[in-house]
Amino acid sequence: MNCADWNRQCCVSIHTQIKSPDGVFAIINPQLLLLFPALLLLLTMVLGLLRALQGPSLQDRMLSVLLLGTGGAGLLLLLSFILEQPALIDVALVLALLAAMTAAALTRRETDDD
Amino acid sequence: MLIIVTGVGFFAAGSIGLLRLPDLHSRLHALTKADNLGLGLIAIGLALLSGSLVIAIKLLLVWILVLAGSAASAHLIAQQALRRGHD
Amino acid sequence: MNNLLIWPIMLPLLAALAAVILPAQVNRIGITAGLASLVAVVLLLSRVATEGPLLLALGGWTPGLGIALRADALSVSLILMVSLVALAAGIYATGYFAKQDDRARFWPLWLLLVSALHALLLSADLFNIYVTLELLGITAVALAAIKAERDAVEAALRYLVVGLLGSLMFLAGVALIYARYGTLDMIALGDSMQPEPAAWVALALMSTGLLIKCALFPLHFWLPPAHANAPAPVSAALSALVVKAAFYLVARFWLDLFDGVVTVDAARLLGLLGAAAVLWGSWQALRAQRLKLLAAYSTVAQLGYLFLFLPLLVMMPPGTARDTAFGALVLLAITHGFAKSALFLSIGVIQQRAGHDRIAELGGTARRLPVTTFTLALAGVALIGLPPSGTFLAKWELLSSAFAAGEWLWVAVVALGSVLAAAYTFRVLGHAFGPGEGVAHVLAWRREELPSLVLALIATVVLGLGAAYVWQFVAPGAFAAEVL
Amino acid sequence: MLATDLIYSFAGVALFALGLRAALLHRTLLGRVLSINICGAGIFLVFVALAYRGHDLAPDAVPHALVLTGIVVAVSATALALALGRRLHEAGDE
Amino acid sequence: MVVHLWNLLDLVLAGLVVALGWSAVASSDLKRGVVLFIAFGLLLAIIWARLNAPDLALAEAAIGAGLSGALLLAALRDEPASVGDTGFTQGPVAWATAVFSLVVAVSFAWALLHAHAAGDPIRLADEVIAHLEQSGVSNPVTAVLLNYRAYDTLLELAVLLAAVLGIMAVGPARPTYKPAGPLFGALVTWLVPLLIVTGGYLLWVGAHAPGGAFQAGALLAAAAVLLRLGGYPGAGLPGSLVQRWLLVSGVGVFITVGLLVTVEGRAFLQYSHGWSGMLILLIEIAATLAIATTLALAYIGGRALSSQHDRPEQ
Repeated sequence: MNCADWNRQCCVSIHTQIKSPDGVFAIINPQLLLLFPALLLLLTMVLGLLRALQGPSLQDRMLSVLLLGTGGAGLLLLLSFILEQPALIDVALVLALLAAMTAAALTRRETDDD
Repeated sequence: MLIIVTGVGFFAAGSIGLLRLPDLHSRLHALTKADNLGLGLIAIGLALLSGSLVIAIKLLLVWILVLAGSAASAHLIAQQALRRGHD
Repeated sequence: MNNLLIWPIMLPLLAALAAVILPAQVNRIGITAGLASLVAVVLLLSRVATEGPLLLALGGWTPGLGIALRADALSVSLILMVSLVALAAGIYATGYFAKQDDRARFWPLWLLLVSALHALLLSADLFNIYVTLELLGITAVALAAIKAERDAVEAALRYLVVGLLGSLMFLAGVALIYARYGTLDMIALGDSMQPEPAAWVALALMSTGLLIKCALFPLHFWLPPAHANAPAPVSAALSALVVKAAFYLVARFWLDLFDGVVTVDAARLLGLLGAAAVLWGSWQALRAQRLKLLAAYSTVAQLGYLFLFLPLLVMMPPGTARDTAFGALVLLAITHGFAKSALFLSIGVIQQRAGHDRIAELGGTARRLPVTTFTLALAGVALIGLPPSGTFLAKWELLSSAFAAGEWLWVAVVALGSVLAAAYTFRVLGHAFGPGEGVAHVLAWRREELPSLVLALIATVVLGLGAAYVWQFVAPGAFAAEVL
Repeated sequence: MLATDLIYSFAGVALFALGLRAALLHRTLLGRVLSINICGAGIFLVFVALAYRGHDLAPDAVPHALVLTGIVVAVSATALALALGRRLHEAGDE
Repeated sequence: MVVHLWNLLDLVLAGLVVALGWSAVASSDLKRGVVLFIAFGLLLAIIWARLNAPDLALAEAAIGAGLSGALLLAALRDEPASVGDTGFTQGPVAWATAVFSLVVAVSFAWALLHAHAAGDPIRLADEVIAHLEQSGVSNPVTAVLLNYRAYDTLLELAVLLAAVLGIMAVGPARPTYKPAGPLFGALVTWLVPLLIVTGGYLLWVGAHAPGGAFQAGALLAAAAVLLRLGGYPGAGLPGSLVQRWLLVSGVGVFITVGLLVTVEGRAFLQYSHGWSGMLILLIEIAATLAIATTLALAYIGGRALSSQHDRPEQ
């Protein structure tokens, strides 16, 4: 697997970034710093989901699912760094591709509609 | 790091907009702009962190896809809302 | 190398693929595959008879990491029943589906169903059993709905939803087993399973899922409409084989895999449900207005008998008495398979000739369709449990075991159930021998009547006279150390 | 500190049970199909939680493979159920 | 502190997934249910990613959130418009099921806790890794799916085949869609090739990184669904004869490979040394095509284009 290489690369770059101010963070795995934004992102997604629960219209709900898709892609990107799993970028890619398809499936009209 | 946090901030703005704005069209507007900007910033931040060209290109690809996808989706949703007489 | 074990699974599966590609040849493909897999099953049976249980580690990996197939006397005798019934029902189907289009839809799914049944009976891996259950469920539902008529589709949908819930409960049990024991291989699990929460709850979940699938009272509600509205050959397979596959798993788990985990009280609960099923199913069969519905309710009742065996077998200490009782259970299951498929196929003949299957309007059938009426009577003999059918011997054994154990309730239920079965059988025959113009065309003999007649003869005569061979094959070593 | 696998296992159990209940209560086909899918997802979650072995150890790949199989089976069953449902509505309209 | 952060993240994710699952099925408003179900699938993909299961995250994103979502959205049109309060069984039955599922949940959780307390059994994780070299691929999940437990996968492909045969047997296809407008047309023209390329990429990397036949097949199917949504009734699928060959190709190639190796005196599906990687790739290519065709036909939902030249009448 190419995971290890990739991991080394990104570790090095993060280390150089973070260590410079005071070195406190070097005690913990530096990638884990990204957990803060990840958690924040997740919380904002929860907020967005409230709209999906509330509605009122189907479009509103769909919109919030769209947000979940975009936010989810962002979260996956962050997780791919935190967990050192480059494949999660592919997941974000697939998510992005299929979000568009879902939106289309929702809105297209069949030939015998109205 | 800072870029990423800013990106998340945009997401937060988008979500709050989704919750608080009065009608569908302004929600559409708020959401697509803010979130895509947020995702872009996260992608850029991570691309800088990764220090790898391949990864950076992939990240940007994800962003562009989401951008195009959500623009189209938002348009479709708006169109359908208009068709159904939703305001 | 025991690669022989894969042939009963792969032959129908390959034939299903061929049937998808060559829709014009489906009848030929289907019958050839049926014969070929019957040959494979007979070969397998003879090897199991001489060498004892066979094991095949698929992919050459040690079971656990890989999946193993296993054939023992119990599974092989059930597989033989499946192949024979499927072949007979398949031959019947070549005439039943008149339109080429219908045949092209029927055969691939039918062959997949046969393959799934064989795969289920041969599997020795819990998750793999889940996959075969789903394959079986989906093909059964698709076949039940194949006529695309409203009632059939509605019944098939309920069948699908209920079946999926059953599979999921089964899968939940599998997850628990993996959580506790770290393997899905039934041979290894047989050794490591202990009476503890994970095993108890897993058994409860898996059994509940399987009880739904074998339509044990009160979870039987989905069965009568699904079985009664399907095309005749499909009804035969659903009633004779598909529910039997789920029962096979219950028996395998309660008597074998979870041997040290089950308690007599839990088994008695299953026995009580079985007793309720015997009475309720027979009563409903007696009240049914349509022949197919009668046959479907009779399936509910007959499955109940099988469950009566469980508490007795769990209670009995290992030994000859228990082996004999186990042999009786297998004999009963197999006889019912032949008798019920014969019943459904002959109902199919009547339905196609008369255009309906209303019991009250069957008058004249005996004169117009003597062979089919004879078949109905033979199937009835086996369902009631009159000699010389296999059922007679099996019930006799059930009664003597119940006497020996002092379980009077079971004795009463068996007696009452047999009386009710006699009542519903004679009710049908009474109408069939009565006067009337129920069947439009006068027919002396039709090729389509043959498969059901053969099946009924197997149930009443062959299994009755040859019961000793079944016992000899199944009973010894049924609970010896080498089983799982 | 809570064990990660337990958190997700219990979430899976909760989903399984609530999906089961909803599948029994829903009267519409689509409602039942949704419920069954949620019920199944609960079991998948239990499996994947079992496979998780912390940050440092590679997870157990067997449950992952089982769940992948399960997902495909679930989508097959869903598609069949929806096709039958459509057929039923058409037949009902006639 | 880091541990607590993880815990927080886990609790939020787990709580959220349960809440979403609950709300997706709690009301008889089916539109709401379907949309929430799609959100549920998305969240599940994130959870799989969090639990170090990227293969599943890919599959969930493609199938769970994507194709199932599209199927359910299409089915929404078939349901009667308003269900109201009649969508749920109520009264004592409702209480009984509530009690039943509570009992199930509590005992299930209790047994899991016991299993957890009994310590980790020696599961198969290490054995999977130990034999990875012999398996012919370096992605452990692919090794399980196409080598150790290949037989499961073979039967699973048969399940897909059975489902699509059932779908095609019960009725005609869904109505087609209106031709795409300019914007949607543009979306289709750039998204379809991208889906196909990504599908091919996932198939290829599946041997050594997350991905594989299922994810690839699902993406190709998504491309077909998109084409159909864009007003192409054939969804880009080939003619009915080729379709049939594609449908059976997955199971067919699988069995052929499995049987061919037995000629050398091996067990069914025991790949020859040194050939495993090749054979697995071969099976995966066939499986991808079969899965894509199956899922696309499942979306079309019946005997589609085939009606003209599909009936070899007597």
